[in-house]
Amino acid sequence: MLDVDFFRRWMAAAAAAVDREADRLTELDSAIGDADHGSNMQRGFAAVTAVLEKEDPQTPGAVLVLAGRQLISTVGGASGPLYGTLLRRTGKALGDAPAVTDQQLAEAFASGVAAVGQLGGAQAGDKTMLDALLPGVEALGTSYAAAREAAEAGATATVPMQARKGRASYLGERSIGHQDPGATSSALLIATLAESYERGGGGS
Amino acid sequence: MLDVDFFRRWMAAAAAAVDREADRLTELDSAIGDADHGSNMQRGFAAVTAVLEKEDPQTPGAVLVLAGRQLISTVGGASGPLYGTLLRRTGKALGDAPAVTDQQLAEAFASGVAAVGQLGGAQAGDKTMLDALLPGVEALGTSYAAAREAAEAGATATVPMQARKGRASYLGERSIGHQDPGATSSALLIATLAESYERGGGGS
Amino acid sequence: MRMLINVPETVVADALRGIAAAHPELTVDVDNRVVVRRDAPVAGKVGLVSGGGSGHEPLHAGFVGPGMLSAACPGEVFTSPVPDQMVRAAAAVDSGAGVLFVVKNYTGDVLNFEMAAELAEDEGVQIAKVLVNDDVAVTDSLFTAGRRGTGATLFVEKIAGAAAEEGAPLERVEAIGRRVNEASRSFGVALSSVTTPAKGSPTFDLPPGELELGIGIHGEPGRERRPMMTSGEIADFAVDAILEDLRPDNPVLLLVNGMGATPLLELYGFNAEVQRVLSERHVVVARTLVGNYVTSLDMAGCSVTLCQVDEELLRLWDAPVETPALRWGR
Amino acid sequence: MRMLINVPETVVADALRGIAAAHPELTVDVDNRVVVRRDAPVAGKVGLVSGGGSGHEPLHAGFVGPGMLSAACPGEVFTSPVPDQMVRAAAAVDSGAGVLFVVKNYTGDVLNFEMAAELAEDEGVQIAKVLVNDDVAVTDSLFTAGRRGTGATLFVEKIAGAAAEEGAPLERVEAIGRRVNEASRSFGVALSSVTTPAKGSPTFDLPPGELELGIGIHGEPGRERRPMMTSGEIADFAVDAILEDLRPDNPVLLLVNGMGATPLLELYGFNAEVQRVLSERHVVVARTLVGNYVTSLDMAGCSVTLCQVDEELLRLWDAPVETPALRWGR
Ligand SMILES: Nc1ncnc2c1ncn2[C@@H]1O[C@H](COP(=O)(O)OP(=O)(O)O)[C@@H](O)[C@H]1O
Ligand SMILES: Nc1ncnc2c1ncn2[C@@H]1O[C@H](COP(=O)(O)OP(=O)(O)O)[C@@H](O)[C@H]1O
Ligand SMILES: [Mg+2]
Ligand SMILES: [Mg+2]
Ligand SMILES: [Mg+2]
Ligand SMILES: [Mg+2]
Repeated sequence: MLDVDFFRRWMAAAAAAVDREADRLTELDSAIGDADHGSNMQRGFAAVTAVLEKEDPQTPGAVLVLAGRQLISTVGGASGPLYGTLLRRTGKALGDAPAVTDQQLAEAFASGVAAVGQLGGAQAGDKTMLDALLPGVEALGTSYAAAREAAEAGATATVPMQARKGRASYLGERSIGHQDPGATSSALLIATLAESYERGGGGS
Repeated sequence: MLDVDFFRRWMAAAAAAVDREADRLTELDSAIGDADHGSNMQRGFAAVTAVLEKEDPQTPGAVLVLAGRQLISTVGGASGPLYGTLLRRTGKALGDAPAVTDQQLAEAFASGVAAVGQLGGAQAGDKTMLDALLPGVEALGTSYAAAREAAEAGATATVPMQARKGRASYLGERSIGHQDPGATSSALLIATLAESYERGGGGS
Repeated sequence: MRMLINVPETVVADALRGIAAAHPELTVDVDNRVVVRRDAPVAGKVGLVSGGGSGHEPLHAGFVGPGMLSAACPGEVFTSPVPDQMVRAAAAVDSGAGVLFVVKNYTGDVLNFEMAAELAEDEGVQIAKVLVNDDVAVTDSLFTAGRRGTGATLFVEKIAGAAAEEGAPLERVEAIGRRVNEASRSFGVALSSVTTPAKGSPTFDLPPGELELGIGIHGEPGRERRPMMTSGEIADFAVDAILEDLRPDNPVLLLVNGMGATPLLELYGFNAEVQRVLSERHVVVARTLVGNYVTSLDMAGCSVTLCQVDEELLRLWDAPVETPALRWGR
Repeated sequence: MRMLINVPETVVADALRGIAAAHPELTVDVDNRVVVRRDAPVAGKVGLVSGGGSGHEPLHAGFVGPGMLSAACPGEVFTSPVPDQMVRAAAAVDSGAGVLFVVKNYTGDVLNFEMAAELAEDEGVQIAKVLVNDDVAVTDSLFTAGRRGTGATLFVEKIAGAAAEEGAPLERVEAIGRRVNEASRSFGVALSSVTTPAKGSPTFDLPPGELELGIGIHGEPGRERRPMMTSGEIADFAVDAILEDLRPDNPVLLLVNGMGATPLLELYGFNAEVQRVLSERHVVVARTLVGNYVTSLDMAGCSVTLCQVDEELLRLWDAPVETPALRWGR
């Protein structure tokens, strides 16, 4: 079972990963966007860390709902509402259980990803975060490691795509040949989920 | 005797020299001024060429008065009124004689240089055009070649000076080590005078 | 980095403190990042709220005041604001007559304003929205995020603001805002890249002697790169790009806008060329505005915006306005 | 070269055509380079004429209009205008009440305006002059050309312009202009060099990570080069340099001026720091103006100008003004 500590560790690992990779994310966003994805994610996850510390939520669902709300309130841009919705909807789907199964998380995460699709109107192949999230959540039914690999492969697969959503779509064909920053951060988010699982298991 | 053609040739030679050296004059003005001395002189002497063509003055004095008035009306900056006054006053001193002696020119030019000193309030050693004009006009009593050499030496001698007049004076000690653009163009003006003399003599 | 800043993290907050000090006629909530005209809410008047990433100043905070915006919500540099800001702004300016959100068409702005609208309506504020999407450099199709909002934002905010000031009800202010947007088109050109404080180096690499055609206002690269063109050639290109999409029968408002680092001297010279092209194309210019209004930090470049106007829109354009950046009439 | 121009030779003429197109309220003589308010000469009113090298826009043409300048004479880029321009301007604005020349203290401007004054007086126009010399970075001694005229020009033109608009006679307008100049001091900082169209490459070489302290507005290098400073440190340095020379007991007008390429976002942030320093030094700020007003083409950087005011000067500052770049009151 995955308890509240597991979800805190995940968020902490995500914050650390985003910190570490911020420059790379911004660099990717320079090529086909506006050079802020790294600092957006950094600002958001720093705020998540702070609010989790301060409000000390007691269930997996509460952790993710709070984290999502905080992203919405601090990130802005396209990624703020989208990542905020991802975590909030995932958290809502987890309800108020004190601990959840791998299977429950996989299902809840799937509903979070679906909400991202609905909110942003993007589909697989549009060169967005969904290109990492969709394969990632699909493989989550198999294993965390498989999810990580699938998400990473999904992010890499955005390189040859022409963007059809978000800022990169303004570039038309010039968006081809660059990896999507949001897909890259989504792969990070799923990698830190796998990492949290491998490092400490479900915590119980 | 120096006839009206001599003065036309001088002005044409000055215009050509200024054209040729414009970039260098501007470069010098970049170091201790505002990077416009070359284009100022170029614009002014192009206008002088045009107005002499158009109005066709018939005496040495009239050529220089017209050239000076034209510099005043087209150059602007510090160099416009100063060079304009130099030529205008020199021309006025020549009166309306159809041709003048070397001696008369030397005296008239001396009164033009004096007028520059009066108008701008600068003295020898202030790192201005006067540092080429004063030794140049002094040596004009001896020969045109001597005047050219003295003016050139005077321009070179401005390098170690600290400017006390004009824009370069704002730099304080940072003006030291650069040759004054106005002294450089004054040396050019005197060199073209010598050149006109050597090439064609007084024309009669 | 050639920036006049303390640290990148406080750039927006520092600017808001500076706006507060310079403009006593505005109420500036630095912590919550909301700039409100001091006399808000004005009884019976529809509120106008806009906002977007910072780095486009004077847009939007410089357009807050009588005759234009009621409030502005500045986000981080080039990052749309968060919903909390718009909710707070809406609450501050609503007199009961409702609030119009003016939203530039970027995924981030659209999503954040949408969330804000839901939350504000939950709090009992009636919300309408106008989406600004005037940039002809972007194909408006299902396969893009749609045209970007750029220079027309100024026209929408000014003209809808004048309608609100006159006491028009929410649906009318919204309809006028829509009409202005539909009648407006823009095209932008970059002569240099842009450097954000957070990144500290240019977003894209533009060697001197080349330019980007069809840029946005966030340092996104344009659609095409070309060898440097003259001011006249750029005017031809930009105006023709606009006229392909908008063929005005009526007179137009013309905005010749600087991206931030282009000297006003050059901008006025460019205006002369734009006017030449428009007159060659038989487009009548009713009013011209030249200056740095919808900027992109330290980018050198310019944009052209046309807005076709009828008598009503022209009257509302001419109506008095009293903001830090636009001010006329009596 | 990242310039929005046709060819360097026509930059000023092109800009004048653009000004003419954008501002029907001005009469622009492109060939003779004179910009005059349309209703000049105004019966009984003293005329105000200024001018100087181009590249400082909106100074001076952007300050022509009711309550400020009667006419402006733009020279070539960074080159003072020629006497013919000022003579023509004086003739166009003189109603018989005389004309005040507002002259920035540069050798070129001083000499050309002096010649113009003589010629205009020959033509029967009574001329008075105010010399603006506010830049504390330059030692004002017999061994320099004296302090440069920079930001205070705006204060002199606005306040003397208001006095003229009220109908004050020439001697009074002149005296008020002098008082404003004497009560004003400026200090400027460059974060980048400047590129003139004619030269096409930077006037001086300023590597990123360094700044020039005590610069003028023509790309003259400053008095000192230092490693990059924060906005707060620059504010401390600039304000203290001014206060060494001017210790205001009265409230001040504050101009936080951009050199042209510094984003307004940064300029407002800098204003916050300037206000902090002033309040630490117990200087009371009566009015603040933030923006690009006295610029140096594409230079990044800023300047600070303080003008100590009594009640009369403050009233004249607040008086209505209606020009392209400054506009308020009713
Ligand atoms: N409509 C959308 N649906 C899903 N993801 C999107 C959409 N639009 C943009 N994104 C994602 O957001 C990322 C950009 O995020 P960010 O740079 O933080 O925001 P912004 O584009 O507002 O600057 C893109 O790389 C892309 O993955
Ligand atoms: N007061 C003065 N007296 C004599 N010459 C001067 C004076 N001030 C400046 N100059 C000369 O003028 C030159 C600069 O001319 P220019 O660059 O054309 O004008 P500006 O300084 O107005 O840009 C200087 O190099 C100097 O020789
Ligand atoms: Mg981005
Ligand atoms: Mg010069
Ligand atoms: Mg962004
Ligand atoms: Mg000059």
